[in-house]
Amino acid sequence: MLVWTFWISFLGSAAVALLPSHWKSEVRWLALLFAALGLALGLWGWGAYDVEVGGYQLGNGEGVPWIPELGVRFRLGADGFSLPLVILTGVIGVTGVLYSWNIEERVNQFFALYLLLLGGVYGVFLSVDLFLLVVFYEIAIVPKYFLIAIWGSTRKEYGAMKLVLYSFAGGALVLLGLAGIAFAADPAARSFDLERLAATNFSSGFQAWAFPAFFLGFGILAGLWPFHTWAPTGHVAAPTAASMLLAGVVMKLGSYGCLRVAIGLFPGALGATVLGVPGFWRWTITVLAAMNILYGAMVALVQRDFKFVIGYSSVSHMGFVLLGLVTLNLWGLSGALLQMFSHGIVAGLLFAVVGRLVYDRTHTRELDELGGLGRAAPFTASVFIIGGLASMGLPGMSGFFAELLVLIGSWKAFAWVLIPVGIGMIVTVVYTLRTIHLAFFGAAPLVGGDWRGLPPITLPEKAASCFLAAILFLVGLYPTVLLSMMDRASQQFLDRVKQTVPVHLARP
Amino acid sequence: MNLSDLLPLLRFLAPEILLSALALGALLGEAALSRLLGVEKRQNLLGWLALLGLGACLVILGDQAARGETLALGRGAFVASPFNALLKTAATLAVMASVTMGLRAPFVRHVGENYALVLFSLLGMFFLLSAESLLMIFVALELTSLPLYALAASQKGARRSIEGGLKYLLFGGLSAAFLLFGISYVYGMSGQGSLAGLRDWLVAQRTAGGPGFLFLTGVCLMIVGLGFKIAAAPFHLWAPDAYEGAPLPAAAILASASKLAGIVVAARLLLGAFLPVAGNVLGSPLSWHAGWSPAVAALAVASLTVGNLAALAQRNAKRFMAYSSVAHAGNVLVAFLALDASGRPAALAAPAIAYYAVIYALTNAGVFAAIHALAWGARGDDFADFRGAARRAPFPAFFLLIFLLSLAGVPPMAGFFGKLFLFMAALQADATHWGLAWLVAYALAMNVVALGYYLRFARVLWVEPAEDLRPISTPLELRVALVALALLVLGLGVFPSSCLAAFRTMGGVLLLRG
Amino acid sequence: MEPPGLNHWLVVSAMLFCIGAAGVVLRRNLLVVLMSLEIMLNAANLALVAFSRYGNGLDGQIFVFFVITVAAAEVAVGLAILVALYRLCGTVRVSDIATLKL
Amino acid sequence: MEAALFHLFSFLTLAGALLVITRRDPVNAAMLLVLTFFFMAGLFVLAHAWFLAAAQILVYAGAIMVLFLFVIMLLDAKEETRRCFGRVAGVGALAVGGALLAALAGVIRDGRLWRVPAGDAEGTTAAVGRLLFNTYLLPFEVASVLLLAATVGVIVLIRAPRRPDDAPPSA
Repeated sequence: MLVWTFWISFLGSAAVALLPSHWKSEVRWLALLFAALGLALGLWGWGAYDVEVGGYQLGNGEGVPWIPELGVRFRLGADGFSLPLVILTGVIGVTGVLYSWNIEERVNQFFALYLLLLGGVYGVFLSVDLFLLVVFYEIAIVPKYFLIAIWGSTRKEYGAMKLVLYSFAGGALVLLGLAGIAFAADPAARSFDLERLAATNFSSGFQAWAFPAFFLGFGILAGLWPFHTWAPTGHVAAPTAASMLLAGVVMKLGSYGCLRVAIGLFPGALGATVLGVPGFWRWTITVLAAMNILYGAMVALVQRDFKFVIGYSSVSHMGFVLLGLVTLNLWGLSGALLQMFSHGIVAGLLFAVVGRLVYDRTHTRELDELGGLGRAAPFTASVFIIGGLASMGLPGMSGFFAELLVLIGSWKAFAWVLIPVGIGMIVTVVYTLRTIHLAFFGAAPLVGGDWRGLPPITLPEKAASCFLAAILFLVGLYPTVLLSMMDRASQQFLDRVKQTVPVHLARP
Repeated sequence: MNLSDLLPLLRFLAPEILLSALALGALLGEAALSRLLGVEKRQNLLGWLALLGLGACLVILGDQAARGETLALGRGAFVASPFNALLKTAATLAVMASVTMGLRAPFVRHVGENYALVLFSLLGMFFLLSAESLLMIFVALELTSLPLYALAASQKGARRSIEGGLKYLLFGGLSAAFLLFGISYVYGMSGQGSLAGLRDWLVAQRTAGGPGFLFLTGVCLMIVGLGFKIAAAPFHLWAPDAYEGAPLPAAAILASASKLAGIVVAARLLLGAFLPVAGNVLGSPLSWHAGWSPAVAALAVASLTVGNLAALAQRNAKRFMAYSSVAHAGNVLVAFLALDASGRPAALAAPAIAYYAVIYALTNAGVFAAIHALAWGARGDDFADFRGAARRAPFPAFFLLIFLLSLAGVPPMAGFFGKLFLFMAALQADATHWGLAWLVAYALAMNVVALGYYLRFARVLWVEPAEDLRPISTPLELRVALVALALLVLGLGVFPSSCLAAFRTMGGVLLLRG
Repeated sequence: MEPPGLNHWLVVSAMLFCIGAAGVVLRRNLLVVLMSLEIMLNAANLALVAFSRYGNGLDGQIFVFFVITVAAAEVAVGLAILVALYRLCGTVRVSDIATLKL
Repeated sequence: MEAALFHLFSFLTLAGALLVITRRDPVNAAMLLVLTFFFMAGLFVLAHAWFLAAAQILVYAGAIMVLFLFVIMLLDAKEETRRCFGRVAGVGALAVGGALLAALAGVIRDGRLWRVPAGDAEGTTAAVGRLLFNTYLLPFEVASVLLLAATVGVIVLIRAPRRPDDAPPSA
């Protein structure tokens, strides 16, 4: 039943597109309905998933043959890695619709593309066949372009094109790897089934070039430094709901692909000797992830545009995810997974505040011009502060456990990296406080600083904000709600990986 | 030979006979009706009759494909096979789209003659798709091209049409001369006129000291000629002007069915007849082997580069499509190189080429049909004339988007699978050493650029504001054509194996039979 | 003088082909360009006839027969386009035709 | 005798072709073209291609040359101004053509070709006809369609509009 999530989204996309464009409220309600159905199915899946058994569940079993010539099967399912992300997609999907309630122009097209993107994302998370996964990944690219280019702001066409070309370039690398996989194994047993591929022992020569192709291909979408530059410009240019989806979910497509495909299929490459350095790729990725954290935070510190602060903070937070992935221990891996979920919610909330609650009302995002917004818009300020605290990793919020686990994991794996990461975390605190101060509590600017006449926060916006904030607290106070299945999946993953990776890399 | 011997022959030649009859019927109909009916009426009547006839052709071809019988006539001069029937079906569909576009084209003066030319050209393609002898390839290629020269120049009031047609004719003639000169060497040195005979002769020459330099020179000259035909860089110079000048229905044939036939003939010659002298381009240039492969690799790289980069700078929709067509020639040539070190083609190569040629023809027919529908209410066919067209005519603009995304290689449209299969074939060729990874990586990189310019066109339609908000009405028959083509492009994409499996089972993949 | 060998014929044919190609590339007058195309086709004819003479049988000559047909048809269409062009623009020179300037 | 005639006709053919592409006046060029093809017909005779020699003269002198001259008269084509050969394209084309020619000449001096004996194929009308209407019947039919298609193409391109209301829009 879980597999209906993306069918429902695609169906909703078609249904919304066919409604006349002047039936605005019908379009909105219909879009909300389809998004909510997706979330409901995700939550149902969370309840129905048997954590003890683990592995892929709730799918269509062994699937059906799709392109038999190439051994491609239409096989779907979810496990402890993907199920939290499906739920995340549902949450962001619903709240994104709520925050887009004010879209007036070409409403039906907006929600059609929105649901199309949502469906593609669901499809990626639910695919158990690599070919299928890549197809969904590519489907999810083009709607982003139009969402940003039509309804965006601030250099929207540049941002949209940059984002799409980066995604497509990543996709091209993935396709190269995909075409390689087809012929790397025994032709008689040709298959793209992720389970079967994971059990295949690829030759070290093949792993040596397939791993970087896949990791880089997906890593571009995850905002891996120095290929992250699409992220801030794209997020800033996008309309609110699209920023939420992009930062909240689409970047997770990348990290999910890195985990599921690059590391999942070619764990041996992490420990392989390249250019005379043992464990070359693991070192490289660790360094790049640390750069993500540090560089993203530093750049966020000096931004003047409110939305760019959040954009770079996303880059910084994705560093934790990538860092956690390559620790190859239970703490790091679970932490990375929890961080994916947590950052999805946090980024969604922050972009919603900046894009919808602030920019759409004040028509400026310059921090210098915003000061003093806190008194005029207390709800906005409190929501942002909640999101900001979660982003800093304050105990009691979802980010705390996630980053803590990643830190423990990296301490076990490579302690030295904690130095730049620690600096990055301190800078995170500084830029978050700076932003809160400048935007909400600073002295009112001399020009146009009177925010008293702002339009009030509407009900859909309040509902969505409270929903997201509640999830932050829920996961922060009771992380087991997700961690149990994440731990189980990570444990199974590590048990398998340990057989192919040198022991010293994969300590329990 | 008496009559009862001829009847089975007629069954295999039925599509060709029907087409000739249709063409003659169009000419006679024009002669009979020209005094009775006005231009528009004749255009409609004869056009619908032509469509009806082409529909009947589709039925016959479907029957041929289903029966699964094969016939070879006159030393490979004509080979009817289920595989060829499928290729002819695709060409017929593309030409039907063009005829549908032409039903209301305002500049047509000689209605019956115009339709007759279209049908003659399709007849040439039929023979071309069935030809497995050098002579028949040459004659059928000319029968395909000559009517297209005339059609491209047929908008006599427009200077760019005549100039485009002239350029097409001059380059086409040059292409024919190169092809023929190459053929004369190839035929002269081997004494073989049929493709199968050539292949066997070449295999025999392996132990007898090789085919000789003159033969290889002939092969290279033929590649030049074929390069002109499929508009591979650097022999693509005619394409932008011919596409831009030609009336949209004629340009649609140039870009779809004619290209399909060219690709198939090139595949038959290179991967069929000349396979034993392929050489290879595996790994670094130092390890390459002489043969036609390095030459084709140069064409592929040049086409990918020139086509994709030049398309970025275009401002006219038809010129843009011409460069896109150059780029796609580069894509398809990648699979021509899918040969392993011993010169055996990858199992996926021929099905991938055929699949790509078919879906490319259908997609391009769709693109031109959609542009035609949009150009209906626009001043011209520059990008600027299509600004905000999605608001004026959402129906064709939506389908244009679908077709453009298919060309860009976005799933679930067939273009994605077409490109993927081509590149997979190239990697399959030397799967242990990844000898063609360099070419595939380059092609993939260029396809990232391609998405950029297809989206640029889509942006003009969907993102930019419209200056003129009057809606453009799209005639019903054009809507039907767009929907049908889009369903094919989507259907062949979502179920690629239907087509792929058909190509695979229909006869050991490549292509020679006689 | 010893009788000519196959290579004599082929040299003549190749030179003819090159002359024709040079004409196509270098001449401005479109009529002459068309004539040069004819020369190129006839170069191939000469090679085919020569091969036919030197052991390949009559099939080469059949080929030439078809080439002559095709060449005639091509010239007819080419000249027709030239006439149409002349009617519209009053010129048959490459330099006056925008799209033919490479 | 045969050798002398071969060299004579070859020389005349090549000279004629060279003159065709260098004459400024298209009328001269057309006449020279016919002459070239006449000499080529002579070569065909030397190659025992009797039928083709006749066809060459009939088609080229009888049809194509008349067509050319007719069009030249119709168009009132003037002499063209001398082209400056300094253009990059021209030089490039000459270089490529020269290289092609040199390569071919080098190859054709290849001894293997010297030793090919002359065959006994006699291109009489009867022999060519028999082949044409048996083995090559289908291409022959296709060629007939080709001629028809060319005729129709020419009609579409140059026939004037039939009625005033059919007149093409001015460009």
